[in-house]
Amino acid sequence: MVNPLFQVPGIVSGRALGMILVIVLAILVYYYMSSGKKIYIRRVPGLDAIEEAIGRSAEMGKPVVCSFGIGDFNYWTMAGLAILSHVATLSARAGTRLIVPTGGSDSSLIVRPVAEEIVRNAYLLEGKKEAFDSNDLPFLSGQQYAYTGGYIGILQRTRPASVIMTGDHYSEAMNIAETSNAIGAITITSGGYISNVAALACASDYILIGEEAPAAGAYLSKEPPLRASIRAQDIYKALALILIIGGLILMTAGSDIVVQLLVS
Amino acid sequence: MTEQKTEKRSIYRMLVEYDRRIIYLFIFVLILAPLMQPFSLPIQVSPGTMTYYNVLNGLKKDDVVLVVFDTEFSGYMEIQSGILASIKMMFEHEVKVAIAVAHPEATGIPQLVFDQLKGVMDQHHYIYGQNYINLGYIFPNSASVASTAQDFHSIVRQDAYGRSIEGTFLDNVNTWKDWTLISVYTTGIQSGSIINHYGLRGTPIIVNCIGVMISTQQPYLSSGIYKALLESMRGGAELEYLTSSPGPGLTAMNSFTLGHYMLIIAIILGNIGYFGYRSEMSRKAKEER
Amino acid sequence: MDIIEVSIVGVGAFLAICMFTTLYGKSNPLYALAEESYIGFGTGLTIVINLLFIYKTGILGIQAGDWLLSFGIILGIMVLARIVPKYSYIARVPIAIAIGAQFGLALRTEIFTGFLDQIRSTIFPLLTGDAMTLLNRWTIALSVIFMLSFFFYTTELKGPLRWSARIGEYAMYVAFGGIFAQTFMGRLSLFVGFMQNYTVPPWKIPYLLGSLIIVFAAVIILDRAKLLEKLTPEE
Amino acid sequence: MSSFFKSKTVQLTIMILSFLAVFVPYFIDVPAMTTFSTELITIAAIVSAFTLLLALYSQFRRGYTFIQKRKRGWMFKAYMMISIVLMLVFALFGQETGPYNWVMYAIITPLSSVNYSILVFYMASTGARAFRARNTRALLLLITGFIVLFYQAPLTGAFFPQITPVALYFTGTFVAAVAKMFLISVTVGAIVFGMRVLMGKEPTILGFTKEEAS
Repeated sequence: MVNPLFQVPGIVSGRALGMILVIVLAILVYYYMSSGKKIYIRRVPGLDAIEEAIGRSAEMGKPVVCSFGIGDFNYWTMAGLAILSHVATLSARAGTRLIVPTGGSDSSLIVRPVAEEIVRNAYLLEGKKEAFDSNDLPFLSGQQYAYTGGYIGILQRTRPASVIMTGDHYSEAMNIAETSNAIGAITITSGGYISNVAALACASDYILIGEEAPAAGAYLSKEPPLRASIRAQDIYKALALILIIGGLILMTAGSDIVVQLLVS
Repeated sequence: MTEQKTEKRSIYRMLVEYDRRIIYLFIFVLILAPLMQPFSLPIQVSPGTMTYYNVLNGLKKDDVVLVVFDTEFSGYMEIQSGILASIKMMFEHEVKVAIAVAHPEATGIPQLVFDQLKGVMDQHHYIYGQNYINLGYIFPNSASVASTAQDFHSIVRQDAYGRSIEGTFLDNVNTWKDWTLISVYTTGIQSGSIINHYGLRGTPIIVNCIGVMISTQQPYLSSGIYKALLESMRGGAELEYLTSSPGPGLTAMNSFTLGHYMLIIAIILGNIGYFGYRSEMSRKAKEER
Repeated sequence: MDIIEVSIVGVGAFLAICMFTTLYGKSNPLYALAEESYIGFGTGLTIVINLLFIYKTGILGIQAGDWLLSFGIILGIMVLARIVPKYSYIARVPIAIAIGAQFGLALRTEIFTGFLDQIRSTIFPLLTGDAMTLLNRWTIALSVIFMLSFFFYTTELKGPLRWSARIGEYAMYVAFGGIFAQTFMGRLSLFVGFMQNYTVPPWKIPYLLGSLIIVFAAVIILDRAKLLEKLTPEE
Repeated sequence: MSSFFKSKTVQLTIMILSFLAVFVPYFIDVPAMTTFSTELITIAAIVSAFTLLLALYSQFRRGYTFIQKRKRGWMFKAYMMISIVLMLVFALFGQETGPYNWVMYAIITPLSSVNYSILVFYMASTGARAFRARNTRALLLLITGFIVLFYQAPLTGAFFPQITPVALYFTGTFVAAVAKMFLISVTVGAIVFGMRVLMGKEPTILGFTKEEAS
């Protein structure tokens, strides 16, 4: 075991750096949130794929299916909802029917009304109030596999030209992506956990890998807290990168000072 | 659409566009057949399994091990070979075993394990309460895992059968420090909290996980939180092979091999079809011009 | 083998095969039967187990003199106020406590397991060791660096960062192939394990094969007779 | 009283206090605080167990509407509701034997297994379709996927052991690296998300609507 580089009196040994990092991160998030600056976020290529897919649906006169996952309000669901809002706007503008399957777990029940609000708003802002139909957000039970069955049923009956599946999806995602592919729809997915991402990378036409979905959500969202979060996350990723590269160089040169720092 | 149907389909095209249900049928048959008519094919032990074996082999008499069934019942089907072979090794080393459950569906597993290992347990004079105990569903959420790591008896007072745990070997267990080893069999329900509340503080952990989780568990292995990782049913079969106690794992290995080879052949045929069909189409396009 | 064991195998095999009929590609009443059985009994099980947990940890704890735990019971009952929309706000206090504690647990540990430990385990000497070790280390180090650079969003991907991100993306696809294979192995193991449960010992085989033939034949016949949809529940 | 519960500030304060009570003792070793944090964590565990009773209610409510409207296949929902009740009744007769145990092994365990194992079929058909060398990305997927699949078949190691180091190279490096990278970025993301909640920027989580929050 490596000895820690420093100790802070009163703090449990080996936990000082972790505590400092959490506190600094909190300060960073707060700073960027309250600074009022509009933070630059790069457009991820997945968004072009989404626009293209909706365009194609409009040309073919077929519906778009877009889901935001089956989780409660978590990191991935938030990203899914931001993307759903974008999809709804584009669909309303193009005059394409949008179907949003909801449900899938009991914890997702509280997300449903928010999603409905988002879609309704998007239609309203595009001046297509009359085109909004709340029946197009079917509730497919609070059970994962009943939801999956219902989702697949919708795909088979309505034959959409594009399926956009974002947010917090689990093993049912494979199931849905396979069906979506079988009916010839453009399949765009996002994945948060890694074995799902790998399987979806195979099953979909385009995939937003991991953090790409929250970043896309923040890019589309007007709300500063989301952008501030992405900024703070980037700084910590950069920190990780610096520590890794620095650590590798120093370690190769024979000094384990970075490792000592990390266990402090 | 109708034109396409009347047109004769080339072999390449058939390899690209086929009814998915054909693949489904093949899997069913190829898995089921070897299970109904077992035959033996050789296997090779991977280095990861070897490490896992060595950790278990290093256990000494009266070490205290916490076994966690962190799995739905479906997960048990996949890793039962690993569970049986590992716990058999623990019993053979005469360690004290406490079993905890982290999913409602797993509450039936401890009894299944005891039934199947009855022979070894009798041979090594295992007495309930003195040498082993079934704590039942004590890990419904991460908070409960955290509590047990800080003060075990504050949250666990009874075993699975509603009897007080006072007077058992658990009297000597109070915090995370008091376990020699935690052996987790997991589909990933509470494994994260076990890492956070036990592993991080320094309790040695070994894990037998389902195949889907292997990639997500790798980082914990490489960062040293896990002492060893047994991969899915394949690892279990290898462990059975190492301990020379053939069980469900080894008998399943033929189905396993055939299932993999089927997919490999499907991939090869798919590629032949894809390239064949593509060159066919481009040839046709040229001719039409 | 007694009647109970036989009934467990018989009913289990039948319901399981009913669930497999979803592979046929059309929703059908037998699938619905299996599904509702799972939902019903599964929910029942979850409730039973959680009530037991509340009893064993809460009630017994209070009896043992840990009176603070009675707050757990009171707050738990407050959660139930969610059922009545008018009073659902009462549930906010216990939920605020639970969420706060949950984030406390997560934030205090994840920074170590998910961040510091992962960085630490990526730091190793790059020039000592045998050829295979070196190859492995260089690959891991470079992959992590390139892949991480793919995930920067608040700067433009220009110059070296663009190349690094591109290589990172390709490295990820290399990894995805391997992960796909591992995941396939996992699902395959599950299926093999399941099948094994109904083929060993051999007296179980007739129940499995019998269910297989009866259920699939029923679905195909119903499909031909165009009765599938009529008998399947609406969503 | 109801204004107390409805106030966003009050809820946020409670949440932050609960957060600090759990967070701080992990870093600063004060025995009394540690004891309290353990107690609080246990309370949170009990509260979480109660939330599952809400699931019971929502199942029943949905089932009831379904039946009331006499939707097609309402008998299935009735059956589902009866089975929930049955399970609760069975539990009264003990869990190691009797009907509870029977349901566990005859219904829940096989169906739980099928639920997940059915994915092998979808994965096989995806693999067969997606692993085609259409472009660079697909080619890369194909190469490693093929090698690792080939290695994983237990028989392969017996007649072609040379594959083992190659496959282990891919899983031990690229796969390990991507898992590590994912973990790092998702951890930071999740922590920042937690902070956003604690700072009151995600009011929907506490059950506040947008209007109430602003």
